[in-house]
Amino acid sequence: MTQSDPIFRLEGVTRRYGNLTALDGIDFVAEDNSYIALLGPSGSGKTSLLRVIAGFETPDKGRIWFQGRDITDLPAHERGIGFVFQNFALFPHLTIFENVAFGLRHGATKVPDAEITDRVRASIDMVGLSGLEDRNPDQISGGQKQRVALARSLVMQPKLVLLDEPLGALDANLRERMQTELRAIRERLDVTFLHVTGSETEALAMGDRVAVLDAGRIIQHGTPDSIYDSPAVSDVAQFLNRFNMFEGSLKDGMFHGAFGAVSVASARPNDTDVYAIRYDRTRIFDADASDLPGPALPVRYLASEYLGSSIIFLFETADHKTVEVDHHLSLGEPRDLTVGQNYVLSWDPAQAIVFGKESAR
Amino acid sequence: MSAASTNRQKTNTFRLLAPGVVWMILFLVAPIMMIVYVSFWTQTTFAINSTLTLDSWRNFFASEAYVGALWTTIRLWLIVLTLTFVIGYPAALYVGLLVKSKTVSTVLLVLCVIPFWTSFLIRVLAWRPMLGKEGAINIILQKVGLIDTPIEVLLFSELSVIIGMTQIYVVFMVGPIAFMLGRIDRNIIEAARDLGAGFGRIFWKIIFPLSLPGVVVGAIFVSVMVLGEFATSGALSGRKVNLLGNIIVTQVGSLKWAMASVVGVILTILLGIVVAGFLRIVDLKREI
Amino acid sequence: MAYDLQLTNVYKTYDNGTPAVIDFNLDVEKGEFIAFLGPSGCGKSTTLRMISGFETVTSGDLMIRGKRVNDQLPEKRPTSMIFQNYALFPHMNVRQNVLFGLEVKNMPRAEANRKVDQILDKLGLSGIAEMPTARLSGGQRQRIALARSLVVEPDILLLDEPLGALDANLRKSIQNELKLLQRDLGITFVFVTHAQSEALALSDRIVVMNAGRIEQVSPPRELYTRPSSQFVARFIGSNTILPGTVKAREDGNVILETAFGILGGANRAGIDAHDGREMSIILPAEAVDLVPADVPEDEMRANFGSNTIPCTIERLQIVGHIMHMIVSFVDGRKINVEGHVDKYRDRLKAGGRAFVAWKSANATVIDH
Amino acid sequence: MESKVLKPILAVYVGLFILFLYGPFIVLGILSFQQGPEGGPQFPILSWSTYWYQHLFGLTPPSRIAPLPVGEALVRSLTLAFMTMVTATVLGVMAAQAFRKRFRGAGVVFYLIVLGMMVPGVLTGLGTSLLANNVVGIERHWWSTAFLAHVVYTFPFAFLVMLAILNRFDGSVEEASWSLGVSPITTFRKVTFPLIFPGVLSAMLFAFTLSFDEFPRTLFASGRDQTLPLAIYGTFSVEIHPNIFAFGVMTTLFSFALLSVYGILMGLSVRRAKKMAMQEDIA
Repeated sequence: MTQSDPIFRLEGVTRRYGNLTALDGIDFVAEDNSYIALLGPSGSGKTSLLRVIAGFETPDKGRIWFQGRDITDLPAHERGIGFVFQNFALFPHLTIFENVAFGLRHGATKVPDAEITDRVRASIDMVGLSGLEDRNPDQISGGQKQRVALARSLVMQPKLVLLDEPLGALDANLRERMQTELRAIRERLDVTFLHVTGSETEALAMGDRVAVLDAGRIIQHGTPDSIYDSPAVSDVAQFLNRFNMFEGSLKDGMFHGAFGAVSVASARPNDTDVYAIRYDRTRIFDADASDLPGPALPVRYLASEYLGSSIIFLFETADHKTVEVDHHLSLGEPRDLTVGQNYVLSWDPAQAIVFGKESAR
Repeated sequence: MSAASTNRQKTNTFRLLAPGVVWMILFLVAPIMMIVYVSFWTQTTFAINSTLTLDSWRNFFASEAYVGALWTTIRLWLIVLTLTFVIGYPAALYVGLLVKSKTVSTVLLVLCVIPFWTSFLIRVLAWRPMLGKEGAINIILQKVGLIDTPIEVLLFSELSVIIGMTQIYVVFMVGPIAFMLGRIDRNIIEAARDLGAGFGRIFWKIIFPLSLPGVVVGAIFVSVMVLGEFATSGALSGRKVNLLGNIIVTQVGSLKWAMASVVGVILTILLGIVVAGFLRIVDLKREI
Repeated sequence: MAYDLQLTNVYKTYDNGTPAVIDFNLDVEKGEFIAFLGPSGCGKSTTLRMISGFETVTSGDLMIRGKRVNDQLPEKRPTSMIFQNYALFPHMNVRQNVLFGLEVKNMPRAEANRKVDQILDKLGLSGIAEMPTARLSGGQRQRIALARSLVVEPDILLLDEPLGALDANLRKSIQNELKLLQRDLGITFVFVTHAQSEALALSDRIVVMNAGRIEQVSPPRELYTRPSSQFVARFIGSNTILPGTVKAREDGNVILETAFGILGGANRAGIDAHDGREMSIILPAEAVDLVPADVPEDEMRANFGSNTIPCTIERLQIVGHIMHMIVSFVDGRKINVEGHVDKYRDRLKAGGRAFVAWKSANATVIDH
Repeated sequence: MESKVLKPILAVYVGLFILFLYGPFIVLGILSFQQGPEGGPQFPILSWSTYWYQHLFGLTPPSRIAPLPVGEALVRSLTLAFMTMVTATVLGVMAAQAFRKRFRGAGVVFYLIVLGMMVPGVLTGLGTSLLANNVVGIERHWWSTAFLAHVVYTFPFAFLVMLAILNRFDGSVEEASWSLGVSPITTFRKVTFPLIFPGVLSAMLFAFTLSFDEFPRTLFASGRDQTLPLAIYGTFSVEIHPNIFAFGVMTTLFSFALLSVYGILMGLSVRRAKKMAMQEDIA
């Protein structure tokens, strides 16, 4: 297999639970040796997709290819795909060592004891848990459990590891550390990680590629930058939680919204007409300011939220829609605002993203 | 789902279930069907043959003693059910909800259950020296000076059967209720207090409704056991109290299989109605 | 003074003698949004439960609207609590849950229903009023809990990790809602959290607790920019702490002699920074600049004075509009720097050399 | 909550309640030390003696009171209880395992199984003996027909215990095992079974004690040879003597022994975990 071959490929994978369609004809190709983040809101089908690839569930329709082989009808234990669970799913009755050794000991191919010991020790060492081999899973912390789960999968030398919200059960500080570590571990091994998450920051931070899943379909697939800077449809922008989105109408190259009419150079095809401007591209001006860079949106200041490295200012438009402005503190001190006072928001129209039914141009 | 794996899963489920299901059909459902069938057989003095007839049924409803036994069974069941609930609920409330320490609550529950590891028959029998004319209760009451002559109605009467059954079966009421009460999230009760509710309201609006599945499960246990009883009434009533169960035992003893079957069918119907009635209140399967 | 809530010399000692809360003092004005923040076991939840009445106060005074409530039962206190698991009544539908508190007060049916409708409408729950609560989502359950508490018009709303049970991408929108709701109602909110981002985003003042004691009470920005202790500096934000000895003072800044040279930071707490005192400079990750090594030295000196430390860029990562930079000093120590991508894009590359630089006013000095 | 008033009242109540449960036992225990052979099964105690215990083991000189026919009955009851325990537990584990996946007709199968504990013993017993007598035409024995009826009775208990255990069992450890290339059968042996073992132990205990003490079904469904409860029942119809009280005390002690074995087996695993956790604290 050459470097550019896909490690796995999904063809029209569909999974239904009763009336609910969890996966709706998913086509997907994943490059070998990469970190793929699968981003989706809860209920988007992301966990179903992972479970179908792992073989815990079978698709109603479609085929799954892994390393050039159709594995759709193969049971989970014959697939050779690793899985890391959100709750870690460590074997509570076995020590850390035996947890990691489990697959080598009881798998289909017999591995000599000496080799098991070597591989398990190497694997435990790689995740930085040497010395804890004899502990039980209930005697280690959440972050350590996460590492054991990872070591247990990686010791089998899989070509693909599926991670189901692996950081979801960890607290915020630990989550950040594990992000860096997961990436570093993967880079050392020739393995593809498919990491499912509901957090857009996590997906953007971790994936070499990000796929956005919504209602059982992949609505965008690309590099983190491309997803963030140019969401393909308004749902992606919505889900990124970083855009003020305005409804309105797009006609003859003009978008009519709460901020007046703006001329639009290009628009992306979408079911509805939506005008989106990122929080950190939206700027605050006095109500009577005249030197605006673009459209003028009159607003009333409600409150601010301090995020440590940035401040979010919350405003309300005339039709009671909340609009957010993000000011990163590395750009200097923000201006002082008075609660209840009126201001005008504006932005450079070139930085806005417009979605519309009338997309041609 | 792809056909191969669907079938694999179905076969698996089938294999796991088949032995148990077959066992229950052959050795539970078939015997009950058999009772229904035999109740229509013809009974001669020492034998029965499979000529179908309604004679045994007619005999049952013609006999005052038999119909009386039906009413006695229903009456005793209602009384014992009520007593086990009234006596058991407060105990369950304490054990399941009010005791804060898990250990104490477990110890109390175990204490309640321990008697069950003594033979049922001996438990019944133990009431005799307790209730008799020269029994412990009469002796104590006389010593204390509450009574002059021993109360005779305590033993070999309907009362002794009721006392005995209540004691034996009350734990089946306490257990499920305490279990349900123990599952109530303490935050829910705190939330209700926080909204200003006093104990009375919390009990009637929160605690009791949430323990209801336990009450129903307990009631089913007690009903099933009391309705099928014959040993307690046999041992403690001095043959004065005849339940449907007692009649079945006597009839089988004198090889009157057809009549025993008629009583069996009536008992089955009675039970069916009672259990179905209780199951309308809760879905047993969901509570487990 | 019209304080909504006052805790004066409050102590809590458990029956087995372990102290849980030690000398807690706090005055809360009406309409404030207060956060108790700290690691687990620091006493923050115990304090909240003392305010609600579910834990007794061992000693000290607990006053609500000027009235001492130490001995008042929780059902009599004008507080209402949002539990972390929401503690909805599982056998009641949404409306019945919200109605419960009014029924307790024996409010006339018509009036109670009107109030319930109002609050359901305000929280966007009208559509699901008749649904059983079991099948609803985390966000909806939380709003029901809010409605149930708010409908009885408490003086103080207490919230125990209100966002803890929600999944990550829901958390942010609920956070906004909560903040705006509190502003709108003007009721005092007190909430407990172990997540600093929640505390920073939501509250007017944060009470940082550690091992039963208050470490610091400050508005979020002040806490972030002016930590009063090493504990707070480590617990809040992503700070680099550089120890040194005081060498000089100028314009409210203190100049320290450190392992990395002569460095300065603002003396915001007004510490008596006499020569030779051991102090530390706190560098918040977003308050420092990362200057590429090719910037002329005089330009750098003009901007940052002597506050520069040479470093190697270990790693650059863009997450959305933020650039995360990990750099290492000569002693191998790695620190975090972050900034808006617009400021850094295409100017830095991993493995290159650069300077960590700051204006003294952007860093803070604290006692060592 | 007015638990300040309610709690003490209920505590006293629970004390009385437990006295109600134990009262007859206490009396029974006292009377088992009645003088023999003249003393009857009632008060007053003529004098204290262990006569009836000796009588039980045939250590007393022969008298008009026949020894309880418990020797062989005990062996039969133990054998029957053991057979029942094994069969019911195996069936229970299998059925509960099947119920972890949703399947059509689950409701019907559930109630079919639960019916076994719902139908009173008289009915199962009667039906089984009718079937044996009049359809199959075989003789009834404690090891055949009674065994079938015992399993019908205890299998639902084992099933419900296992269902409750498996409901709380997190299936992701099994999936983790499969994803490590371990086959479902090995996974059950190495992961599932060790983890549900406490539940299996409880199911076994349930099945054993229920069968050991089973009476109405056995009464109808077993033949000439008596099990222990039947032997006791036999003494009901004739005059009772304190020897049966002594026997009651003995069986209670036996049951405690059984319970203790169970308790020790359960406790061992828990204690091991605790001990390791404690070492952790010290370290």
